Amino acid sequence: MTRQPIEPLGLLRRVGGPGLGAVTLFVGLVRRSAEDGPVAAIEYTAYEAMLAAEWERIFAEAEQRWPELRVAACHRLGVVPVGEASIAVAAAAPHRAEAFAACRYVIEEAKRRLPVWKQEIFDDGTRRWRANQAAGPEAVPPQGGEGWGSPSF
Amino acid sequence: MTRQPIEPLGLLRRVGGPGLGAVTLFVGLVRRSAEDGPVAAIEYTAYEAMLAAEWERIFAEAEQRWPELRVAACHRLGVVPVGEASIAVAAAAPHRAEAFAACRYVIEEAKRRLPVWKQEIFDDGTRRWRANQAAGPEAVPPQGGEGWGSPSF
Amino acid sequence: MHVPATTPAAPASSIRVTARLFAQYAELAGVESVSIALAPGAVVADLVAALRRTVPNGELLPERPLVAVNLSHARADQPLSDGDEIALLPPLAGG
Amino acid sequence: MHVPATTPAAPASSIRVTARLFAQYAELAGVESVSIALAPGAVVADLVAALRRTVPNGELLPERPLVAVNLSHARADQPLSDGDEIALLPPLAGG
Repeated sequence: MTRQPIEPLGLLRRVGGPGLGAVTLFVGLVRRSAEDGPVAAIEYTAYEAMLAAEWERIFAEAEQRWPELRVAACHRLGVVPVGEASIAVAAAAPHRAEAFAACRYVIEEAKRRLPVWKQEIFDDGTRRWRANQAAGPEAVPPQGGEGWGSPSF
Repeated sequence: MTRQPIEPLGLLRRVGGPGLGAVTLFVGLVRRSAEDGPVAAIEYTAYEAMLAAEWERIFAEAEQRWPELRVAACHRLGVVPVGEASIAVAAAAPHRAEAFAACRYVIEEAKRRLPVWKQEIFDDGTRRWRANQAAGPEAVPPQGGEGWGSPSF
Repeated sequence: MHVPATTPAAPASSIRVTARLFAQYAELAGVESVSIALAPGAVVADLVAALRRTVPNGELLPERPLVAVNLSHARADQPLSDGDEIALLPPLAGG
Repeated sequence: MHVPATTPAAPASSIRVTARLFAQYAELAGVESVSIALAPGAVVADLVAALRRTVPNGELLPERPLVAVNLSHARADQPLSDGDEIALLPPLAGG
């Protein structure tokens, strides 16, 4: 995680390696759209110790699934203005199918599992908490045992 | 196309826009692997006028399929050493599903259709022409009429 | 703000855990960290019930929030141990 | 190397096209561009057959190569017009 602007090139460099012929990068940006209203920025906060641990778990899962994979990712915290990156994931693999699949896996798991929250900050300074779609307890993989609701794992 | 090293950041900047919340980048690199032998570099050549036209057709197809998409891409020509990028595709869309799908579409079509050829250059200076898998006439979409073989379109 | 003990001093046989609240939940309760005593054998659901009774506006916390124990997502029936850190996580919004 | 006319001067009723060879095909034939006369109504397949008869080592070119006409991938039965640029493309290797 970082409070500074995300540097995609740094992530790309971190995943490079001589046998890896394919690199994919995903960058999620704060966007302004008609449906969300006049968003000027988003402030991200996190449970930072768990955020680091959850990234590591997601990376480990991806590296187990795609053994030659190299992956790096970053979530920005603090106030992120419209047009700037809030999250980035880079994945390198020998071939492009794995690089795409792994990058997609990591971003989907990140959205579903990272302990991060956001407040939209509108042009007039008002704020609104927003959650990802389908981000209830049943959307998150617990570490064993039976849970509430109907976990989909 | 370019004879200089590809700058992924430049491609990412070219596809940015205020309503676009997701950017994906694919970078293909010259790799060295046990199965291919001691490759030191690859020399790419192209039918350059057609290369530009084919990129434009692929972009137009992607923009028709994903209307809010912005896409940019680049194929490097000339001698590209191991570890450097030979091709890069950036795609920006409102949401990540389209950004991933469009980026994948563009790279798959590029591999299938761009009039580009490559020679592997080995450590000892010897050279070998290489083709992409499934790069015969039947793999390429013609512009109408009946073709040879069994076109899959 | 850290509230060292919002519950009575623990009896000898109890366990003591730290509950953390984030984002909307921290705003709601006005606290971010609570030290709380639970009976031995308590599970995550017991901790949530205790928090809902004891922190300010606790009754407005969901009965079944997303919970992490010691930095991992956890289920309602996960047993707790002395010293555990349990976090109540509002709906996630990363990315 | 450009070879202006490897075929006899065209009769009045013929069309004249430019054939281009790339990569392995250019190496094989030792030429990159050939001006060639064809009968009116000729299609891509006729041009390929003519090239296989006329350029050096032409018989080693595939009978059914990948072909582009005026910068677009084309089928074997595509009709040709005077002034067209037809390219014989070895198996592609972009990316």
